[in-house]
Amino acid sequence: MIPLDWYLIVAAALFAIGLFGVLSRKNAVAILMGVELMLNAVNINLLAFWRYRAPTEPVGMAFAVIVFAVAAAEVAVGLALFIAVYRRFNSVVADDINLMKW
Amino acid sequence: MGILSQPIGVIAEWLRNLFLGWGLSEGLTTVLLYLIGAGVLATLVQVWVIFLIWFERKIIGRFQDRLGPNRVGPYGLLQPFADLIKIITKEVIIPRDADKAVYLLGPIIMDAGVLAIWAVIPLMPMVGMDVNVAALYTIAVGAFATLGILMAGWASNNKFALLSAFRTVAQMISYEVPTVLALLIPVMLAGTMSLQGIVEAQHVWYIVFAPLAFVIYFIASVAEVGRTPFDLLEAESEIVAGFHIEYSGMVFAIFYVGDFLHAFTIGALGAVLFLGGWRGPGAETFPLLGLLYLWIKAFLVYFLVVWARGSLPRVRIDQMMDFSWKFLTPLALILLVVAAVLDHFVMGFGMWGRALSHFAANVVIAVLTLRYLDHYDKVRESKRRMVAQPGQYPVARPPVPVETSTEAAS
Amino acid sequence: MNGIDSAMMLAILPELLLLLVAGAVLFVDLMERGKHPRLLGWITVGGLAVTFVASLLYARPPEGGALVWGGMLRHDWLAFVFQMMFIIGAAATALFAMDVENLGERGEFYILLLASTLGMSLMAAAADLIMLYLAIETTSIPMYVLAGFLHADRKSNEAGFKYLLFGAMASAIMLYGFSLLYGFTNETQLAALPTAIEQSGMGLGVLMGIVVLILAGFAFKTSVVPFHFWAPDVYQGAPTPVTGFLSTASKAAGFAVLVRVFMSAFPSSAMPYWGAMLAAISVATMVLGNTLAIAQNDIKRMLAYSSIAHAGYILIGLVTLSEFGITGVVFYLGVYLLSNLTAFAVVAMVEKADGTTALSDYAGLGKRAPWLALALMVALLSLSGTPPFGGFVGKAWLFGAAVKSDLVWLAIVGVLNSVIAMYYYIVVLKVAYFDPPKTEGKIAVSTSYTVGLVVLALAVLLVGVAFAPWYGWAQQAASVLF
Amino acid sequence: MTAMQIVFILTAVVTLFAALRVVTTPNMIHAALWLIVALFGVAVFYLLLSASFLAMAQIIVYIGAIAILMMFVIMLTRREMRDRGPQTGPQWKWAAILSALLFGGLVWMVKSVSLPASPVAEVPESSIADLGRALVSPNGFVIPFEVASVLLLAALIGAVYVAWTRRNS
Repeated sequence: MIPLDWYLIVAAALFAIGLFGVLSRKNAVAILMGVELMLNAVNINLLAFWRYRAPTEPVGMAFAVIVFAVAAAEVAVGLALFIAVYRRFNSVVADDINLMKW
Repeated sequence: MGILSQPIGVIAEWLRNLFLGWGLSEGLTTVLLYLIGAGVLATLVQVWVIFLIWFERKIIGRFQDRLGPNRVGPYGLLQPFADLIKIITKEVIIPRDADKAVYLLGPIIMDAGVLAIWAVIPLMPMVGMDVNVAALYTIAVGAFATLGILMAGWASNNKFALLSAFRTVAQMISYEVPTVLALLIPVMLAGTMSLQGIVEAQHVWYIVFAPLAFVIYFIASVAEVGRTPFDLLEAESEIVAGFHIEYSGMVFAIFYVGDFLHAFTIGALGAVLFLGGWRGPGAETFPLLGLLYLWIKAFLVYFLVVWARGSLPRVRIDQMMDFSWKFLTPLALILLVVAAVLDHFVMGFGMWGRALSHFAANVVIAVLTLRYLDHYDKVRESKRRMVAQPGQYPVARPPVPVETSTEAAS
Repeated sequence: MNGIDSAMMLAILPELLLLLVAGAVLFVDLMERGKHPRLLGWITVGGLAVTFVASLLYARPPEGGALVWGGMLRHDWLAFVFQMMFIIGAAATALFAMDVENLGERGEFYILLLASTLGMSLMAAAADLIMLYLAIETTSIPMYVLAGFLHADRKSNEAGFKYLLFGAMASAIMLYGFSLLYGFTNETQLAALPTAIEQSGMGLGVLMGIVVLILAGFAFKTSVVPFHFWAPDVYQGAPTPVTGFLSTASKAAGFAVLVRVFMSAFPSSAMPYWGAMLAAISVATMVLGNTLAIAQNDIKRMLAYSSIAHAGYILIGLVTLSEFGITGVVFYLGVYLLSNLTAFAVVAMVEKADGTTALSDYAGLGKRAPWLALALMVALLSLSGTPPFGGFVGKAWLFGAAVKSDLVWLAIVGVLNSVIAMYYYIVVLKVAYFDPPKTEGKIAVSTSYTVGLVVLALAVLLVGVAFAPWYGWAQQAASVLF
Repeated sequence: MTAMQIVFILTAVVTLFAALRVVTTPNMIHAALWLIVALFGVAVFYLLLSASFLAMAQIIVYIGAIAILMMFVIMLTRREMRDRGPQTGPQWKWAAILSALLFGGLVWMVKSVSLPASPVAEVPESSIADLGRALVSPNGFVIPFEVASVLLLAALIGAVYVAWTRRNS
């Protein structure tokens, strides 16, 4: 059987990679991709805990389902905003979208 | 265990003993058997496409008052083989500025997505992976077909291909919604998402329970495959050849095979969900008979697809979207809710009583829908006349029939 | 499976009514699009008023609170007081948005506003990690759109864009903390977590790691250091009424969960540790907010930094870890909500009349629009903590709580910061009253603004003079946690 | 090492490699395609965890909708086919250090908590039905379930409003 640790460490690695993407990328869509990786890491965590600690109760699964719904809503709104920004700024690169400073 | 009652089981057992005899480990043997099974199934259904191509050309020929292929071999049966040899010998051209890896992966992913559906189709009793989320799985792998087309359209680095890819994605995602909703009705009636379970639950075919759901499933599936009248992805008059404009040779052939196979897969799925799958007299005792039944039923649905292709003109893109979002989706939702509520009350009526009450509900919904459509048409008609009345616009305005999507929305 | 009883329905009465109002707006918007530009706004305001009154009458929580809906929500005074605040904030925002171009006549604006308010209301009541996460996102996601609502305006676009990117990141980090908390303890109920944490044998280090992850999300919602940097840009770029809502109700919602989670979900043995952490954050937030606010020449940006600084003051109340301190937090949030909304209403009015938010353009406001200037004065003096306005009482309580809990140094830092803050508020008033006006002409104040401003400014004064009843509410809310 | 473990390690390697490519590749479309590979790997993890329903949901929601939508937007928000120049900002070194620290911290946290090595129980046959029931039960998750639908509706309205093109503006 696979130890629970393995899942958690893979999830942690995925989360760290996602965070790296969020912090280092310039293109907004790429930043959102990093966020998606982070959310997927969370879901691996949730389901691994569900499977190993309380597989008879649906709590972990329900949590994961809610995360799915939220992720979908976030992406929909995010991409819509990016399209609106692209219309005005002709770019979705975070550095270009900087009218306001200090 | 006779070869007639458990054909696949016998062969698998024989192979297993053979491998174990070679000294392979138990685990590896299981893996090998799965691989062989998948390989055989994938090969057989793809070879089957060769026949489908002949069949479709023949039928379409008849629809158009032609003979169809008739030169090579008896009834032109060898024509697809001739085409096959021709296409294999052609060069695979990759455009200079194409994204090579993505360009070549596109058709493969599309074809794989279609093939993957076959993994869960119950070909006969006790055969096919009995997955407890099979119905959902068929939708999930459908996503790969979309992805393959999007990849092909983008990687070709061609305007028309990209436009077609955009259209495809819009179309496929839109029509996925009514497909899922229609598919949920058999799932709900059977109380399981396993396709084998759905077939086993169909003592009365679900087309009796839910004829409208079958119609919606059929229309939405045809749109998902991108067959006429929904073949906007390769509308020759608008975007040349669509997403596969740059493809040639064997790489193009993969698209071609994927397309035909997808249409037949729709037939097989429709047969499983609504026409009782392998069910038929004697199928339980002789599973091979079940395969035959399934094949006949799948063919029937496939014939409908070809029929639609032969007789309907292509719809406009806004009509296509409106049809899905403003008609099929709401109707499928209503059907689902009605079926759920009704089933709660008629559970105890016995097999046929339950089936007939559902059928009656479907008839009522169908009549109401048709009356509503009639009324809707009249309202539209009266609006059109109002617009065209002289005096409404000061200058002589040509009485163009106002028929845009915005009007349909109001 | 059990049924639903009336207590369960009454517990979510405000949410149900909010949903109903949103439905009404959606329906009327579809039917009457563009015919009556202010109709939708008045429907929202009226609906919120009904929600407010109905909730006050029927949805009062039972003594000690009750866990409802399978442990998803807590129906108690803490939730209730915050819910009333959010409804007031949303109603004021709707009033002030009504006349703003491309905003007030849009049904989508009110629907999103109400959806966000619904999320806040659930945030205050959430008693389960799943519900909490969902409520936070239900607040944030409509807010991203609201911040970027004016798509013809580049600044608004930018505000929505930045808010979304930072928000998505912060909430993902927080969610990771939630997932670990759930996994290590096998428990999602906030109230059951302290015991579960102790039973799980989780070390203090691990717990603090989780606290840091969770704090990322909460710090983002309350805009405290180090997750404050989105605030100035978003506050400046977002449509002014939205900024008002964002800086008050949204922040109050963040504090509602911050207070509830930290006080009830973590074992008391960990309190001193996160207390020290929050104290440091509080000081950093106050100092940074106030010093940077001085340098601003755009009033929305200045108010943004001032709002960061206020988050710092409010944290002091939480750091005291006492009932007295939490009472101060609730009370101060109420006062801050009223004062800041008033300030942003004036900003919105001036922006509508003159098309500018630059500080120098406020010159001569006292002559051009004496009533507006008066409202601005009330708001800013209250924010700076001058008697007899509400802000003074709130600050007094917060700093008093700190002294009482032997955190004299924190109280001194707070007072010093208030003095710094006094400077930039006074500068605005000086510009408004003593500088000669750049342009002539009075500023016309529309009905909705008059209604809103009069109510809010009177409330700010009232809370400062007759504070006992409001203080009683705040105390009742705080007592839930002890 | 059992067959399951081999599958796990293979999936983990593929998923993490794909995730790394997502955040490093300069070509945005390739990043989206790698994202799909990574998301698919996550779906395989769900299967290993016997959460087959969520594995399917993962493919439908993430790959079928989210990733494809992202590819759409990447294609819409550009004028050239290929991205030129590096796609990571100058702060990438700090980001890498921070992420590595975070990873170290998380691993330490996981290692220092005693966790069961094997599942405490088997997944019941009816787990999908149980989930379905829990999502609509008043004593289960009906409130989150309904609020999620409100959120999705609000997001839909907001997204349509923001992204809509008005011809006369």
